[in-house]
Amino acid sequence: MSIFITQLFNGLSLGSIMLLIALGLAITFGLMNVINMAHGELIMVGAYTTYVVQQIVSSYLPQQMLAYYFILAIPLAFLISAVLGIIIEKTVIRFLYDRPLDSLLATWGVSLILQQAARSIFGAPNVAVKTPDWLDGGFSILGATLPYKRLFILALAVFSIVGLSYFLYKTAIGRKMKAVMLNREMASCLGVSTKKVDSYAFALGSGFAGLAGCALTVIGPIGPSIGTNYIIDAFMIVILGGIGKLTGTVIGALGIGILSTTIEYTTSATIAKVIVFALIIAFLQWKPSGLVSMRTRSLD
Amino acid sequence: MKFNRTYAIYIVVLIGFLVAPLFLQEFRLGLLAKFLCYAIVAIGISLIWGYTGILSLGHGVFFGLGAYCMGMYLKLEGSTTGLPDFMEWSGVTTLPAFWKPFTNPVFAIGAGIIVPMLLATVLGYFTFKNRIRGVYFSLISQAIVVVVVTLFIGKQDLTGGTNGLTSFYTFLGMSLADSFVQQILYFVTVGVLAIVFALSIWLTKSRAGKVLMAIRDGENRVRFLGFNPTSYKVFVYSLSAAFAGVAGMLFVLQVGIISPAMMGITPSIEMVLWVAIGGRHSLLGAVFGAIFTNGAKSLFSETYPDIWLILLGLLFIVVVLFLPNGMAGLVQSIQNKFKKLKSRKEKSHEPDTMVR
Amino acid sequence: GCGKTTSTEGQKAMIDTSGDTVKVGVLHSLSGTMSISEVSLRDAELMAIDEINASGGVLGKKIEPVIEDGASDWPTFAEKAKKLLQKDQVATIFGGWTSASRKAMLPVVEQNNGLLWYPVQYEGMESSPNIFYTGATTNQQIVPAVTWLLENKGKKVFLIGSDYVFPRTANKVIKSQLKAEGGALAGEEYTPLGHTDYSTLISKIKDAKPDVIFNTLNGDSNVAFFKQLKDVGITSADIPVLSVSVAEEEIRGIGASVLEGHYASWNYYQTTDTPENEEFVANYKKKYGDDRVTGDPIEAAYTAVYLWAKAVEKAGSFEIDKVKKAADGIEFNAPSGVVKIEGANQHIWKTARIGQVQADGQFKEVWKSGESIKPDPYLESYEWGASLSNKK
Amino acid sequence: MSQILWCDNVMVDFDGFKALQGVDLMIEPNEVRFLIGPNGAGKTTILDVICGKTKATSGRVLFEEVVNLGSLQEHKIVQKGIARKFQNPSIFSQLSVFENLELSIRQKRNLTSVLFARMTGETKNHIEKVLEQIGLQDFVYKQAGELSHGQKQWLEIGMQLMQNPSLLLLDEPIAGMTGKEREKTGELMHEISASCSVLVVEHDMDFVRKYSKQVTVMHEGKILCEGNMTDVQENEHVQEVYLGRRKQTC
Amino acid sequence: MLNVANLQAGYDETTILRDVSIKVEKGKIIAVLGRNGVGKTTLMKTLMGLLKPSAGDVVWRNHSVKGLRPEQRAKKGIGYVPQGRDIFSTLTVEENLLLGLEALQKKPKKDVIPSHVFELFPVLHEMLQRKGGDLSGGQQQQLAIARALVGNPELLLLDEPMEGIQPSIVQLIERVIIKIAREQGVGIVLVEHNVDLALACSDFFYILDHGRIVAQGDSKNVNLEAIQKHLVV
Ligand SMILES: Nc1ncnc2c1ncn2[C@@H]1O[C@H](COP(=O)(O)OP(=O)(O)OP(=O)(O)O)[C@@H](O)[C@H]1O
Ligand SMILES: Nc1ncnc2c1ncn2[C@@H]1O[C@H](COP(=O)(O)OP(=O)(O)OP(=O)(O)O)[C@@H](O)[C@H]1O
Ligand SMILES: [Mg+2]
Ligand SMILES: [Mg+2]
Repeated sequence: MSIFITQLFNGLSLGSIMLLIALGLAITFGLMNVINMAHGELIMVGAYTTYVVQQIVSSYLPQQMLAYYFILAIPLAFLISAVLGIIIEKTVIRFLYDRPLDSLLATWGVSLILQQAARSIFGAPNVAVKTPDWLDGGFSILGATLPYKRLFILALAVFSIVGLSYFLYKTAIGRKMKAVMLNREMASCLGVSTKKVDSYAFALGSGFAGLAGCALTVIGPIGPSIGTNYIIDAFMIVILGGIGKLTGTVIGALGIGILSTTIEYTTSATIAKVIVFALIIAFLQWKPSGLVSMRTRSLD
Repeated sequence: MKFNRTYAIYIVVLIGFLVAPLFLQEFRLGLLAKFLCYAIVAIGISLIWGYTGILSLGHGVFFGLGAYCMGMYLKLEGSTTGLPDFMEWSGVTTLPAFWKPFTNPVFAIGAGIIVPMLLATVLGYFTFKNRIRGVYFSLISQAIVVVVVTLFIGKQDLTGGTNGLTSFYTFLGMSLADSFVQQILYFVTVGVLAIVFALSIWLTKSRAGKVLMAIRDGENRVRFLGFNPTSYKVFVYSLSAAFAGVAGMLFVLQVGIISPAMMGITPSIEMVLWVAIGGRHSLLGAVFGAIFTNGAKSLFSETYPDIWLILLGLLFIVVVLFLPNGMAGLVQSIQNKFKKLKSRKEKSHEPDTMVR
Repeated sequence: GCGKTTSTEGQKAMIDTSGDTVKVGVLHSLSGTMSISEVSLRDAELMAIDEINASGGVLGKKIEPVIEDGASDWPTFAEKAKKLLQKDQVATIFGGWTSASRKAMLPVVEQNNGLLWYPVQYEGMESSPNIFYTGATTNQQIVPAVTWLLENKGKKVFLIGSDYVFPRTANKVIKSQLKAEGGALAGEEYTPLGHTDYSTLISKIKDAKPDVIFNTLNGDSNVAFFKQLKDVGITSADIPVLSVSVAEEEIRGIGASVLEGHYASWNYYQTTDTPENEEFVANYKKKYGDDRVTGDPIEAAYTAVYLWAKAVEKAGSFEIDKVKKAADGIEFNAPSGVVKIEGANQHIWKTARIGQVQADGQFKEVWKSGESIKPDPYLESYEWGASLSNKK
Repeated sequence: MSQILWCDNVMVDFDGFKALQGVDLMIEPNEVRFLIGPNGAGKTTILDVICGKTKATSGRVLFEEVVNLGSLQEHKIVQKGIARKFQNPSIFSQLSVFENLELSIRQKRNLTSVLFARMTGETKNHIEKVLEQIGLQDFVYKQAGELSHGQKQWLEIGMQLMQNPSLLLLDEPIAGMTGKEREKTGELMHEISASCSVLVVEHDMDFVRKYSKQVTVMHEGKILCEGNMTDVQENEHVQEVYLGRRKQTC
Repeated sequence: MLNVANLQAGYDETTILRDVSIKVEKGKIIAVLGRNGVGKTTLMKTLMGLLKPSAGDVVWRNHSVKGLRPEQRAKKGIGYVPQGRDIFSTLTVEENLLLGLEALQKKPKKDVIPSHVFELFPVLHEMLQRKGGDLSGGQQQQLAIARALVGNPELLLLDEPMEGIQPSIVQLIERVIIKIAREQGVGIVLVEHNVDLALACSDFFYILDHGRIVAQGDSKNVNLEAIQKHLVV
């Protein structure tokens, strides 16, 4: 029984992590059609931001504050990554909206640069953040321990998804984003300032990447190349869910999470990875445009 | 007359490669040989991406499969006990069945072409039949990479795991260390490159080539002209996979190692970048893209081991941003400028004169 | 006819000794995932080179390091090794971390009859005539660790490792040793490189209820594993973990508080108590900053340079074959104590040490082998090892 | 007599919305049939069904009395000799006008035969001829994407001519064409109807009046009435839902 | 209020429009006629700011808008119905219309689609939740016009607005165009291939040929023969 609960929770937890990782991409890739290979590095930036915040707090502020640096880190991680996102958008992405596949190549270059930069600034070895005590431990039901950290990440994921979907589907600027991505010329003819919208959208996506990075510090490593650990999964989730569809992304993430933990429990991590990816490929053969698709009748 | 000129250029390039050994010291020649292998891959990618509009982020796999086929033969030829060394220390006592035929070089070489082609055909057939296009295809091909690489690493006792296959000493009895043998191999590579190139040129000039371009423009429209895009895409996709396989085989012979790392995401994406930098719409551009990019990579990393990645990244960004059609595109536009200056009557089809 | 031919076995490799300097190659991953660990090795080697140069160099020549980036990519290691030997014509190469990188360089150094000093503990089962192994082989690190565990921590051992060559081979050794020494295998699990979710693996461990965990994970995975192990409330008191790839540097990346109380098996710790070490640590921090730490591979890399220099001095020449001959039996007061080159297999004698992680991220030595252990890469001296070894 | 196309009670349902609710339509060989009706009546949809772009929810479409198009893939249908011009021009914008036409030649479309296809003198002439017909002689090597809207329309018509089909589906062919060109299109239609049947969707009444014999009116997914233009015009219902009061505006 | 002087524009290396000058007064309807490919759409795009003129000037309400981006011009009250509709295909009809509101200088506190467009085009009301791309050709055209109207522009650029629309609605649209011109004083530039229709509802006309204005005059009294020669090939 306990093991069942534990595994179910692990599945959900992994799912929520995947979701956080993929959310930003669901915007930059799903909405803007920018294949942002630097997404992983934006996650890394979020992680390092957390680390820096901790360093500063621990060295300049009284010790009792240290317990709460994380509260400070979350918004900062979002902010820093968002700003970096804007810079990337203004300098690189801006020229590539009509060439989505090229954006993949350019952002690949960006990711190389960011990685090396991190290496030069923080050194090649991993750095550690001391997670605040209030996140240590966990509560147990029926013999299963649910770590607070994972519960926290779960909560963060839920919070983000709710916020984001409101933003996208209920606000004018969400609508504007979608319009610009569909047909920027026409959008501008209607008085939508495409430049602004682009920057907003990309900043938003990058910000969520930063958020993910911050959350990941509590359970994972913080190093120059951590981005590479997450990027592929993130993309898989977005296309599995169906480009441009948040609901799909959510289902996809949770699905993959539970699936892989279950398979891993009965086989091994390696096998699990292989099977999950194979399943994704197979699934896309059957539903070429993902879980939640949006066809139209127009030719291509 | 224009044609003759382009062909003339091809010939000149070929001659250039043939005389290169006279000017390069052994180490550099080795590098060039390696780059030429990459160039073969690049041609294939230019075919599917530049001409047909299929962006594959998984060509590392085909390259790797070809390479492994050759590597397996070399391993068996080299081993005294009939077992590859890595099997011995991972406790395998008898040669696995699927390794056995690789004792035969002809089979190995054949497999090096067929295996990648087969995988591409199967994968392509389903994906294209189900009308999976654009980014979706690209990312699926990436998923394939993950699967294959993870398998190769995981099945260490059969594949050599992360180490991959290395320490080859002889090929068909010739010592691979011998610089003369290495030169022979170099010329073989140039030959293969030439053949692959010629084949591709012919394909793109044929009517089928135009169908491919039409598919790039509007796949569904092609359907309503009565063509079945699937068969064309599968064909060109597996053709480029075969190219990659051949390249892989030559690569192993000259570099002396193949490991899952060579099939991974990174190399696969880099392969695309070579083509992007060279000019995706030009086969010759692709060739030079591969050589240029890897040359730059080696040079940067030799001279600035600490920051070369930044330089490389910048190179990628700059080219993609400012040379959407790569180096070939640059050359093209310069030529056009010249034409403009040269004569104005040549341009009877220039839109400008149409609104006279 | 093309460039100078410098290849094929036996033939004397070209070493550029013209001028008053001699080039040596320093070939580690400065980028990519492995740079996490390898950058410090480069630092250590450069430090040793500087020290030697400061005291007059070798055979009166200053050592001039040629630094290359292996980029965590094995073919690149091969390419760069070739470049160092053929283009720069270095006297020797110091480099590598992963077995894969070593395996990639091996044929190159053998075919060009070059010299490679490989400074990291590894899975054994190898001894190339052109490589000196200054890290521990299995019988100097893993074997004593297992014995110690069985005697002090319990019989049920759970093996976890990253899915690549070192862990799998190491675990093969461990398993046959467990059989021989009356241990029990509670489980064996591998995770892909770069794997970062260990919740499920930890569930499996909980099910298996082992006495100890023998950990051969590497790099990032260690961070995730230990953090998540702690989260579900498994402490070193419940199930101690003994790692063979977690040194002081990795601890900084994981956080001492997470690792406190767990064990590692190395031949050297920053806290190892020798006069040489005090000086070594002091210099290292002086050179690279107070926040830096040393560790076993760092020490092995540092030692490698000195051993090579000594061998050259003894041989009175940079020529590979002479140096190799001369190397046999050379001793050196390394930070880890006296080390000696075993000419037969070109490994070195080392002292095995078990350390426990302290709150400050340093190790407390809890056990050490009496005298230094003779290197035995093929485990021929253990009757249970016979099945493993396959020496040609 | 033997009809070339027979739509038998075709229904199409777009998740809930019934775009076609039982359409029966018969086209005789060599006839030019006009299909008119309000926006959203289902004209384009029925064309989509015929050429396989949309699958009918029920009912069947028989071609030359034997072939059931419902079961065929798009490209097979085309190979049977059904060509279609879409409502808004869709051509290969990266290819030149010439290449666009070259690809449209009626030919064996399987890979091998196309791989080794040669540009014969006869096909060249054919292309020349069509270029004449569509008046794009001066744009032979222009990238199709750079043509104006109307020019694109023409090019697409040309591409259909190249295939010399036995059934030609035209969706608003003269949209965006000026007076003279409309006439040209109209005459062209009758010209080719010598060798094939044409099914035209059009909203321009003057044009319809001028060139139609048989007219079919659709409304809300059904056939409203059929007959020659004059009868149709008089039909109360048609006027109400489609033509509107025919009084002079402004 | 719109004043175009010696405009020259085109696509990168191709010049299409040469020395085009037109005037649009408040509440007047201007018809632009011409064969296919003579530059009508190019003119509209240039007026909207989608193409940068290489010479000449576009003056709107006594201010040159030459340097302004399309969104800025839209905010200044220029509305555009492009040839080929350009509906946001995956957005619902409602979202498409709401986007039309972006053009309004002062945002309404609550996004509401003015009901009068639905009186004009009842279909749209029935199909509010359908994806724009799924609409029929004519429905899309109606949507495009409605979308331009909700932003109640002071200058309306219509590029073949009747294309693919059923006769009854064509008549309707004619009336609407005239109405908004007369009652709300909106200036309208109408590109229309149907000469009779164009002349019927316009006050003044220009004829383009090969990118140049070759004829212009008052729509009410024209001799058709004179202009026909510019319109036939
Ligand atoms: N994929 C779809 N999903 C939902 N509704 C659709 C879809 N395709 C078409 N429709 C609806 O079906 C009806 C018929 O569309 P169709 O394009 O056939 O009309 P039409 O007769 O061509 O009109 P027009 O003359 O304006 O082109 C329209 O109301 C349209 O909204
Ligand atoms: N994107 C483009 N690039 C280059 N040339 C173009 C482009 N679009 C149009 N042209 C050329 O500009 C000329 C005018 O095009 P435009 O679309 O303005 O004609 P038009 O008057 O609108 O014709 P139609 O009545 O068919 O819409 C045409 O000859 C066309 O070939
Ligand atoms: Mg229609
Ligand atoms: Mg136009």
